[in-house]
Amino acid sequence: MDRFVYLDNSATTKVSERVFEAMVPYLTEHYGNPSSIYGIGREAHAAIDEAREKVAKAINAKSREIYFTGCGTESDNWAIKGAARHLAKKGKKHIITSVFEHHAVLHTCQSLEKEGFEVTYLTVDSEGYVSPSDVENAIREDTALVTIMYANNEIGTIQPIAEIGKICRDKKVLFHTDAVQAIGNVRIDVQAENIDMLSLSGHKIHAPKGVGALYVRQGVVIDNFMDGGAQENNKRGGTENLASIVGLGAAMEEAHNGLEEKAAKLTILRDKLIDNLLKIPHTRLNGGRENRLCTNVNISFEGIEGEGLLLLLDLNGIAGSSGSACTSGSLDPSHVLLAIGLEHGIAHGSLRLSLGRYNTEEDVDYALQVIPQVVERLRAMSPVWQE
Amino acid sequence: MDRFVYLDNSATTKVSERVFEAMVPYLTEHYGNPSSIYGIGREAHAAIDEAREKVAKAINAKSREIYFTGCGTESDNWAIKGAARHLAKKGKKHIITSVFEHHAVLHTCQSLEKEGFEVTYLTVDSEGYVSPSDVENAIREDTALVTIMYANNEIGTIQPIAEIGKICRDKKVLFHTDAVQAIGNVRIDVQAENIDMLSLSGHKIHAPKGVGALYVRQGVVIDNFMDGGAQENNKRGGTENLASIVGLGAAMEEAHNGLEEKAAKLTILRDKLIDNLLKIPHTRLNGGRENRLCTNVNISFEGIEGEGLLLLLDLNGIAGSSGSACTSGSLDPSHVLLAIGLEHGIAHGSLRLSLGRYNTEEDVDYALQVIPQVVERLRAMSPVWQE
Amino acid sequence: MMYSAKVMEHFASPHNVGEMPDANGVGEVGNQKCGDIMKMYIKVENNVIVDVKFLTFGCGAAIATSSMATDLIKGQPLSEALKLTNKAVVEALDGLPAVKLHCSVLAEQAIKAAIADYYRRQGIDPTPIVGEIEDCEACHCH
Amino acid sequence: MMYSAKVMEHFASPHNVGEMPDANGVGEVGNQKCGDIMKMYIKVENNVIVDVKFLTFGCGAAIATSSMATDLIKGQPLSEALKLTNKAVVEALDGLPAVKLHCSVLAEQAIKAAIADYYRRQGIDPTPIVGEIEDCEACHCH
Ligand SMILES: Cc1ncc(COP(=O)(O)O)c(C=O)c1O
Ligand SMILES: Cc1ncc(COP(=O)(O)O)c(C=O)c1O
Ligand code: FES
Ligand code: FES
Repeated sequence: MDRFVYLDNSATTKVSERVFEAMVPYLTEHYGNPSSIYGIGREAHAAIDEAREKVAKAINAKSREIYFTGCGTESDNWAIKGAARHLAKKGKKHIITSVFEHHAVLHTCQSLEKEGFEVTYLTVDSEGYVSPSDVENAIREDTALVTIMYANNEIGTIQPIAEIGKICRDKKVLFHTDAVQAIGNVRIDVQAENIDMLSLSGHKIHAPKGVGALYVRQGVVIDNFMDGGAQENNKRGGTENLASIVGLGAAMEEAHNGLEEKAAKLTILRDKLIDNLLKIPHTRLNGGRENRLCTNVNISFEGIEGEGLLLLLDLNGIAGSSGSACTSGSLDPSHVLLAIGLEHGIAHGSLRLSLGRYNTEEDVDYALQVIPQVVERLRAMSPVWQE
Repeated sequence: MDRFVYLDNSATTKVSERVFEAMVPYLTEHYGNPSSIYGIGREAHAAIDEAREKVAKAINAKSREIYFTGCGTESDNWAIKGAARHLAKKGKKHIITSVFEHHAVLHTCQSLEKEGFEVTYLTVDSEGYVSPSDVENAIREDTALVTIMYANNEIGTIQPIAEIGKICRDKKVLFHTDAVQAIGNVRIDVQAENIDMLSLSGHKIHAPKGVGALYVRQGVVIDNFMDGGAQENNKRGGTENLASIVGLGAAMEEAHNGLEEKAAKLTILRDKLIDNLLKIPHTRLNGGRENRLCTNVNISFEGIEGEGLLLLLDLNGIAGSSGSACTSGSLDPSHVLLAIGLEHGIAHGSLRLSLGRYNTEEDVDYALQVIPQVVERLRAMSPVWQE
Repeated sequence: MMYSAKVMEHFASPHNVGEMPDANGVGEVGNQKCGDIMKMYIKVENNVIVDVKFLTFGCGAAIATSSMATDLIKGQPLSEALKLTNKAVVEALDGLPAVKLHCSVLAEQAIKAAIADYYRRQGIDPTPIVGEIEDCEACHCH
Repeated sequence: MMYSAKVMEHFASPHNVGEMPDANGVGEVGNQKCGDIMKMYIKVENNVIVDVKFLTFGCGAAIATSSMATDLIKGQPLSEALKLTNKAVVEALDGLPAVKLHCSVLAEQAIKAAIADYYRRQGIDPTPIVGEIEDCEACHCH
């Protein structure tokens, strides 16, 4: 393959060189257990403290409010199950979320339903936004938790988090947000936005896969999820994922420092992609344009199916993703695209391109050269396509 | 520090060079999401499959019986909570474990007690072994699960797992074993030993910290622990910890291939340490000598306290650990040492040295030169020591 | 999930793609809700399939199985074409990932539907010859 | 958990370690169950602590605080020594990890116990001067 253009940064990102360099010592010479008392143990502990400090700083939290986890999914599970199970003891057994959350949140809520919790799944509008007044109206006496994602992973819509945070704080209901896609793309301030808990994941911001963090505001008490040793202030057992935590710290610092410039650059690339892809006939943009991640392009092409599209793009050296059910081997296409009102057929033919720090204008130009040809080709062999 | 002798391999191990080399590509160029359809995604997926194969092979399991997790603690939590919560639906709400399990098991059982489960904590004998007949006698109609560790992390005693496995199979009770310390030191065969579930952790066998695996025998159904995406055959959500999983696979292969030679070499070093440390007066070996990990030395020195011992060893370049409460900042010394009948005072003065693949006879000789001096020095300043 | 080299070859350069205005048998199976639709055109002369073309809305496996299936029946007598099973198509493609096996059923069905259409156009009741063509819902939407 | 350089210095080369056969005040506090025991020997002349020695069974912090505390009271009049707080010892050591603060209480108590013993040997009731010495259980075993 001559050319490789990676446009799937919402799926995962390349580990940055600085992150990799930061990690290597902890995968080689500095292998001490952070709980150990001797030199290399203390160094490991100090390295984790430093990473915690960096993560905290990037979201305007305090260092002791940050807990490291094994991934974004664990952060979501812990926040939601931990809060729900804790508050159930006080008779609060109601949770509010939205229909288009990531499966880490949706499936967690569904498993809590089996435990006897009641969950309200708020619908979203056709542009892909949750309405703060819907949240407000759904809050009940026995509501334990509101969990609404910061930005949607498929269509990139940024939710009105500060407004929802305010409502929850006023109504004294805990507010969790899955910010896995927003971190590094949007400047987040957990204090100003009244966020009680926030999930993030390393591999979306150029740290490795398999490390995440949960911010829990000081004073908020939730049940433990992972029982074990005294790590993470007695709140999350398990020997710390040392090298990856150091990597996450470095990645958060990088993301935080370069955020505005990156966002400005990517917004231009994103808009170029959107504007030009929409020139292909019978094509629609999924998700509103206004409050949208600088990284996200999500377009549906009538008459074609997403997996074939991805495979042909791959043959041309372009990596993207799709809301097609065929991609996942499941029957239903993306629950997110269905949630904003797409028909099954058109949802199948959707393409998500997600930009990242390392993309260039040449990448975009190349994609814009390849995609129209590929769409045309698939449409030519489609029984449901007629010009 | 001139000399560094690492004798805390039960706490964590150095990543092996082969493991590190195997990981690097997945922390750099091969960063695809294993769920993605394009080239680097498929490669990542294939790498995980290969690692799964290696882990399975090392314990005589099938590849599809291996699930990757974020650490040994997660494996324990998943196995125990997953089995308990699943079987509770069938009216089975009783669990059998031992008093000297790792906290990942003990605290998990304690949290299940709060959920309404009943837990029997079997005592162990003064040598540090669980009795199979105690297990047999404790099994009831409503017993969901027996969980007994393969080898104890502090005193290295290897439990009669095959016998317990046989009893559980005969009585049709699920059997889980935490084999975090045994893996790589004992040849394990999950089929011959009738093990239904087995936890292991990467960082004890020269893979990095923050990755583990759970073996679940085909046909055994347990609840999910980490709800989310379709990863790990729909049983454990979260983007896979790619590089570390590859590392775990490589480490399992290395451990498996070199097991007997390593064990033979370390047994000699271990015995040299034990025999010579026992020459120090008023000293005892904790845990039986017979069925003992080739890596484990655990000695109590009357009249001294463990943290001071560790700090002085550290000043001499030796890394070890202790059952002292002072080390952990908690009040009670090691629950394991208390479980085998040690008094608080003597439990405080215990030293665990744990050998690993990279230790040499010179390391042992150096330790044997330093430790008696250090013990003498601390005894000289101890108010509870009289010759 | 990984496709065999054969699947990728047929996916990347599918054989017999397109419409056929002068077909004398046309079958369409599947529905867009399920995710895939296959349309098969055949030209039959003296009970032999002298030409075949397809259109597919579906995944890589759907396109590759269409391509392979058309290859396998081209030039065959109808009686032979009716014996084609999805299993044979999958084998000819060096296998398919488990989650994609259902896609191959569609090709078998589309051929049967096209042959049935051909018989119907000839005034022959296809049911005794072709059998019932199961509904897509039954075949893979479970 | 990390000790300051000062703590490590006092731990590695503690001052005033040992027994003192001719002490005229000896105090022992703590118990082995709790994990630490401290024994303090003082020699008092003209109400001044002219010499002091200690023995400690306990962690690095316990040893370092013993060492620092003995340094601080050596040569001091009893009245000054009685004013020594664990806080002052901790400060002199550039701090202690939070989980180790309780260890420093022991040094303060051991000094009080030794001074009380001295008064008792002189036939003076120490309670009005030294106060009650709390039980170890109360001071840090919570
Ligand atoms: C016996 C045993 N079980 C479980 C664990 C937990 O493993 P991890 O630290 O990977 O969570 C350990 C080590 O810490 C252990 O020794
Ligand atoms: C919005 C959102 N939440 C949660 C996750 C899960 O994160 P992880 O894969 O680290 O478990 C992802 C990505 O996979 C995501 O996009
Ligand atoms: S056509 Fe949808 S999975 Fe094959
Ligand atoms: S003496 Fe035990 S913690 Fe200090």
